[in-house]
Amino acid sequence: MLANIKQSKPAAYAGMAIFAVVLAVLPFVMGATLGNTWVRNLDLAMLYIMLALGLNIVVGYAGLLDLGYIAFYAVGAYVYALLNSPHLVPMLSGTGFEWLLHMPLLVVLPLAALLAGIFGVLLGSPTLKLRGDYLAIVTLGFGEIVRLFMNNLDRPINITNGPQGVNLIEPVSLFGHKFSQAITVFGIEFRSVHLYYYLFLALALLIIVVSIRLQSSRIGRAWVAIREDEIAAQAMGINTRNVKLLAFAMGASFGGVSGAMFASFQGFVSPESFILMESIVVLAMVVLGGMGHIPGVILGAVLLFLTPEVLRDVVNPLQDKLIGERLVNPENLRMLLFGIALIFVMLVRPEGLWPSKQRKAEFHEDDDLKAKDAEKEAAHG
Amino acid sequence: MANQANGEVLLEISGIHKRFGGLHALSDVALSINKGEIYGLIGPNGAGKTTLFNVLTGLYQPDEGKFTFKGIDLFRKKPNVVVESGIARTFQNIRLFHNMTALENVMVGRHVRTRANVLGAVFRDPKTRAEEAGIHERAQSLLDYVGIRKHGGEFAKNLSYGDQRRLEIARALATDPQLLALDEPAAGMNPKETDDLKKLMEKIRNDGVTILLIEHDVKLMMGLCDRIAVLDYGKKIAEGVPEEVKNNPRVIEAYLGASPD
Amino acid sequence: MTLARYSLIATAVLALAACGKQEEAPAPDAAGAPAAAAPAGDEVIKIGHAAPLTGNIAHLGKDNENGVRLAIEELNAEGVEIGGKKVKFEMISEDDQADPKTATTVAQRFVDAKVAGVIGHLNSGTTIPSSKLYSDAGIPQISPSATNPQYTLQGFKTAYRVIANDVAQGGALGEFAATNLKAKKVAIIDDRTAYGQGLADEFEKAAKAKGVEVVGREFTTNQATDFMAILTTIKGKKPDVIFYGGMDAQAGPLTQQLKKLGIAAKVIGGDGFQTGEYIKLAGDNAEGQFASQPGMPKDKMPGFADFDKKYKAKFNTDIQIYAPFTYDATRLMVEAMKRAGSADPAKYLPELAKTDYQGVTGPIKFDEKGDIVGGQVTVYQVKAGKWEAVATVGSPAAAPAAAAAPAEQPKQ
Amino acid sequence: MDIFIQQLINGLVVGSIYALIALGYTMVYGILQLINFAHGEIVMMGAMITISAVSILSGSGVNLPGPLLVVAGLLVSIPITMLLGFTIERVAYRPLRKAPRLAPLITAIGISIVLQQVAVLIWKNNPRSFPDLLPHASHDFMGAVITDLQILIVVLALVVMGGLLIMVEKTKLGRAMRAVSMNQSVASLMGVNINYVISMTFVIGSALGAVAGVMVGANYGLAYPTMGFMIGLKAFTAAVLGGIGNLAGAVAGGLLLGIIESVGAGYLGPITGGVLGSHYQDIFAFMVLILVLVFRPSGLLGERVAERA
Amino acid sequence: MSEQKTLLEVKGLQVAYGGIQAVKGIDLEIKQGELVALIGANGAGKTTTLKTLVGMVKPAAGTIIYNGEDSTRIPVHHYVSRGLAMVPEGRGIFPRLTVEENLWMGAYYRNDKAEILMDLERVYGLFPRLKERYKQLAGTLSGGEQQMVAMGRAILSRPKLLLLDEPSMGLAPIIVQKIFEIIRQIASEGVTMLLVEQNAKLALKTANRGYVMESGRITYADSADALLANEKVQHAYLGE
Repeated sequence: MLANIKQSKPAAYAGMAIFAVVLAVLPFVMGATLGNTWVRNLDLAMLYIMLALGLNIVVGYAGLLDLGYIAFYAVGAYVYALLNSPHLVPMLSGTGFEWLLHMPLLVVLPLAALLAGIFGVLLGSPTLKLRGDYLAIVTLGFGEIVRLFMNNLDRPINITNGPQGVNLIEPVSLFGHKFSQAITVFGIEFRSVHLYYYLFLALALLIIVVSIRLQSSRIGRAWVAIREDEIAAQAMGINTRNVKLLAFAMGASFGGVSGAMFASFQGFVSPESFILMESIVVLAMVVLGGMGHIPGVILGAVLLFLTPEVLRDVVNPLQDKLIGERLVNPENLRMLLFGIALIFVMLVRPEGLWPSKQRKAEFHEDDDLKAKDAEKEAAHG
Repeated sequence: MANQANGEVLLEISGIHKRFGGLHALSDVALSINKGEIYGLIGPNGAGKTTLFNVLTGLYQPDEGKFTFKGIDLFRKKPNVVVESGIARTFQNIRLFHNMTALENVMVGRHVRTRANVLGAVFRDPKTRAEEAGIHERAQSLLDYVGIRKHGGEFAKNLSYGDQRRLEIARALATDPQLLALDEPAAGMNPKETDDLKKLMEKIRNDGVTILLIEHDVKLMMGLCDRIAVLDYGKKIAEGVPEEVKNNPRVIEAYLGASPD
Repeated sequence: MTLARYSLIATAVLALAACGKQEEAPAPDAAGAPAAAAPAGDEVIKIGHAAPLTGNIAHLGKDNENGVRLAIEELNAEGVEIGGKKVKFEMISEDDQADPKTATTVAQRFVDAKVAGVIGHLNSGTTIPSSKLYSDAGIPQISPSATNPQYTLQGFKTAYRVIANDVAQGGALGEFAATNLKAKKVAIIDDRTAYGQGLADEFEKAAKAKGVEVVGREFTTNQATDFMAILTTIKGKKPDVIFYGGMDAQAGPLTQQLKKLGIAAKVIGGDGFQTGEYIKLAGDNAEGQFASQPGMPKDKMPGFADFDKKYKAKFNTDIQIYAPFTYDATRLMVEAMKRAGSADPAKYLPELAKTDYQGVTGPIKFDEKGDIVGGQVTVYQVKAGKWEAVATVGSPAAAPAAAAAPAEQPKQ
Repeated sequence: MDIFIQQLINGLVVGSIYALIALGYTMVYGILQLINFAHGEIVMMGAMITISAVSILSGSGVNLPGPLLVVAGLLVSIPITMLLGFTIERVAYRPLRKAPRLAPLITAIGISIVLQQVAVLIWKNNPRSFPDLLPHASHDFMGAVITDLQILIVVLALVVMGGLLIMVEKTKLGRAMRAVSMNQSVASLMGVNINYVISMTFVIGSALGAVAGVMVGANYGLAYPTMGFMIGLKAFTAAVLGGIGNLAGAVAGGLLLGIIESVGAGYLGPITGGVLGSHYQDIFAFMVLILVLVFRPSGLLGERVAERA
Repeated sequence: MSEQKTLLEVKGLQVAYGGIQAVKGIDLEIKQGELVALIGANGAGKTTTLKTLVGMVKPAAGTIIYNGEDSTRIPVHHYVSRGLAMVPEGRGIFPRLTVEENLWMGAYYRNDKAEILMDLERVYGLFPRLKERYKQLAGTLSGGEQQMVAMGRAILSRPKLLLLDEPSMGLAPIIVQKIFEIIRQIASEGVTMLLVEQNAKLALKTANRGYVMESGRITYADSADALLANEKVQHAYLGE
């Protein structure tokens, strides 16, 4: 991205500057007009953007359909939670491992990314030979297994605190300031939600930059090559095994970062936050937005996260006014709309709402690709 | 590398067997390809040419036999190792990365000769940038070399059939091969295109790349190859200069068909 | 990636924000259910209520909401003065979907709406994470039904509950099993949810303390319907009593399958299946099984009969479980405001801590953690297809062995 | 020993239900190489519709013996699920037959969500109790207990599966189904209407799903709108275990998975000294799924298909 | 010969895949009772032509008149009931059906069970090998036997016109001989046939008439004997 700025024209600089200002003031505009609930929603949306961008590497770039992606989010969340809450204190005290606790953010975050990445490789390696549906099902299984372990690793030794979850997770502390407290700079009060907003924004931007740079590197090209034609990619000397594992690891590490931030933001994690439906929602963000296309994925994440919040503000009041009774509840409606959207988009616009040129081409190749195949056949028939 | 005598063996296989279930697709195949030559492989449909090709490029693991390239043992090695050793290929049914541009396709071909890792990709250190620039430049010049530079920005699948064939060759050349294996590059081409292709292959050979060629167009093969091997039913039934092969009765029988009487 | 695209995203986000804003326009009442509208002129005090109003325990959430609503409408009708000014109360009710993440969003909405206090949440899993936000904002929170001990162990000054916690409930059940049922061997099953596991752990502790042998500890999930495998294992261990920590949707079929396998042990559990649904799902096999409910038996609650009448008249439906508790929580919160002469959380919070209130559910006093002092637990048994109270056990800490004497609550 | 036999019986009963559902997955997979994610929801619909039909019938004063009432309920639910299966294929899968594999998988998930939510809209999100209409007297079997209903389930499952096997092996439609699953274009050369055969596959699979749904409901005494996912996933695992696309494999896989789960939940705790226990019961299905797919993707009875480059 | 009824008439047939024309406007005519060979190099468009004749590929232009009716655009599964059968390239047997089930698939559209059973016996008469192995899964047969299954299956559809695509491909010479004997026998029973074959000599020795196809066009059309004797054809075929 930075390279792009260098090459771009003054108008572009201006656009960039305006955009930066918009992003900078957004939480205050939101907070003033809609309340801090919406700032909080922005914060959570940012976490989903990171998640979706991570899954985008696996599904969008490398074409590996992962239905258990939320497991890496969980790994990140638990890493942060366990190292920054009183839960492990009794177990670790006196063992010489107390230094594990309360590490600075700049250590914990890479650690969460690393551990999630290692999980990505562990879960990815047995699935390398599988394709399409089978890969989806196996990753789904892995996702559930991770959740079940988090739910049950409270016995015989209490590691995760099982279904009770981990509570009293410390907020992020940066430059000696705890994010749970408001801070006033130049007369502007930055509350907890605002501080988290800027932190998450920074991380999301970082992940965007990393995504873009990976995409336009030899690694990114190798991912796409594998997605397009694994055999041909092999024949180009690409070590498909390593390159796929790298995709799993990178995607997982983004998930890990996002999960760690989720834990600190919520102050509480429990296994019920990492159910299969979350994986499906994140996948839907990637697919509906536009696989492999960063702006599309971001759009998908924002839309799918915020729509239910908007529905919450709309459906119930509307029903109360119109029929005086709540026949349909927003959650029900949200899921119904979500399901219909998945079907509808796949049928009508399978490349997603905001696809890359590339993807658009791919999904509209029915006719001419069939033709090409047939043509080859003809060439040899 | 430049002054090595013609006749130096580049690739050598012997006693290669490959079975699929009950089908004995290759039995006891041996051949050697010399540096700098265009070596042809012909045979009727189903004779095992493509199977042999896949064995030589690592896509299939042979059941038994010997396979060396530049003296390196490549028996049962993975495709990426084979490519790294210097063998590149094209496919009978063109296998391009459809939804990448022509240029990107060729850039993928540079993968095996470049080293940038994730850190390099993310931080874009000078070394990585230089490497990336090199990839770009080399890919452009290869597109130029095969004569499709003006299509560099188009999706591979939108190129014409002939250009797709050329692109596949450019992509293979991007891996810096010493041996370029082409699987029916002229299939589906009209005479003009076939003629251009012939010139391209001669150019590639003159630039020092040895070529292994499968082709149905016997006419093309006779005019182009230095030596030809003929496969039938998974066995090599003849080998030699085109003139010999053409007059070999077993070859005639294999091609024109055994007389029913 | 072009800049144009970035600006497009920005536009999209802003557009969304704008949409949100328009939709939010009828703000105050849009956020919640139609509340008793406060007449203009009076100062309006907002009280938040949060519970799952959708999903599979929506009926319980609705019940909680009704309790708050009833209290507020009565208070408004009675006319309340705080600090010499007439005030009106307004309920903002939010759906937390029983989901921790949604619960924190809801909590933030309450904080934004500057509610004076919150009644909720229903589940422990939502009450605990949201309590942090209330604590940060200094807003008092009274949960009518979250029984996980963790809630009041976090050290938040704003967290209260008007119901006995799982330590009390599990302990009471353990004691009941040992004393009343004279169990020698028990098997314990939980559904691996925060609720089920927490209760089961407390039961196990209490049972062991009473010298009961725990012969088996098995697990299932809150989605399961097949319990044959674990019940078969348990059968081999011949327990007298089987404790189930979980909800009615599992307890019902579990009880049926128990009978199928010819296991004679009694089933005992917590408030998760002390419901009519359990009797329906377990069918004939429900007969004779036990489940507890925090609080006194309804017929022994001092003001219950009256409350029940009002509730039925107003909502034309039966009380599920917790409506009397939300009713009490609302009224005692307002009492604290009255005593403090202010609805400002900072001002009335100290008064809330000093609560000594005689509610429809019984006397309510808080200990230093915010837990109810001497919260009671009643054990019910299914008799002739209906739940009937068979024993009331006091919180072990406050009133050991006060099983038969619910009225003798320590008062100060 | 009696405990072990009891666990085997438990596994057999659950396994028969898995097997019946697994057939639906395996039929569709065999013919389209598509995981019909929505099949679990069909099972749920079958159960819920039957409960509603039965309660409406008995509510309107129809006085039939219990089993007949259940049959009457099935007569309502089976056609509806068949129609659902037909519609799902028509709307969500057929237009995507030539699309990248990801597309139908996602519509399948979408359909599954929609069906579940529609069920929540109709029946609310509470468990419905299945009326007590079928005989369930207990019998002693080598120290273990088995009820009439359990026997009925196993027998009915075997009969239905047998019927399906005969249909697929002996009838013209069955032969056409198998032919289509092997080579669509040649089958159409033989005069087989591919679309018709595929539709029939969904319709038949859905009918089996409805029967299985009623069995689940009757066996456990309840049904609820979100029951489809887990049971569907387990049945899918059973299908994979047996060799997806292989009918006999689905049956074997179902029974085996039922027994693995049952015996595993019963004995894992003691074997591992309490480290692992019945709380990992749900993991068995996933473990089996992963191990089979990774080490023997063709399943127990499926033939290994050499993958060609 | 001219009195014989024209069974198939193809006019100006063009088939295009994407931008490329695989078949560039060909005319073909097959009369009742003929055995016609279509020969040509790989990639000349022979298989595409055959596929178009049974509806598996839709033509870009041209008409196919079969038995006096325009059959250019009907669904694939309707062809067989009109008397058109094809033995596809690579045989296309159903590997996990038994031999007999494969044969029954040939009679899929028919409902005359008694007649089918008679035809089945006739096929077993032609291919005694298949009778020996009727219960075996077809995928376990040798290549030659599979070819027999494919041909037997086609016969069971009682075709008026049988299209054979590369029946000799991948088979050992002795089996090829055998297959061609049977082709001649089927022809002698009055079934009209169009044979696509790489083994030109064999094909022309078997057929009455032949077409030579090159790069999507018909370059020669003559009697089989004439084509066999034609040196240009030989050259075109062998390349020089």
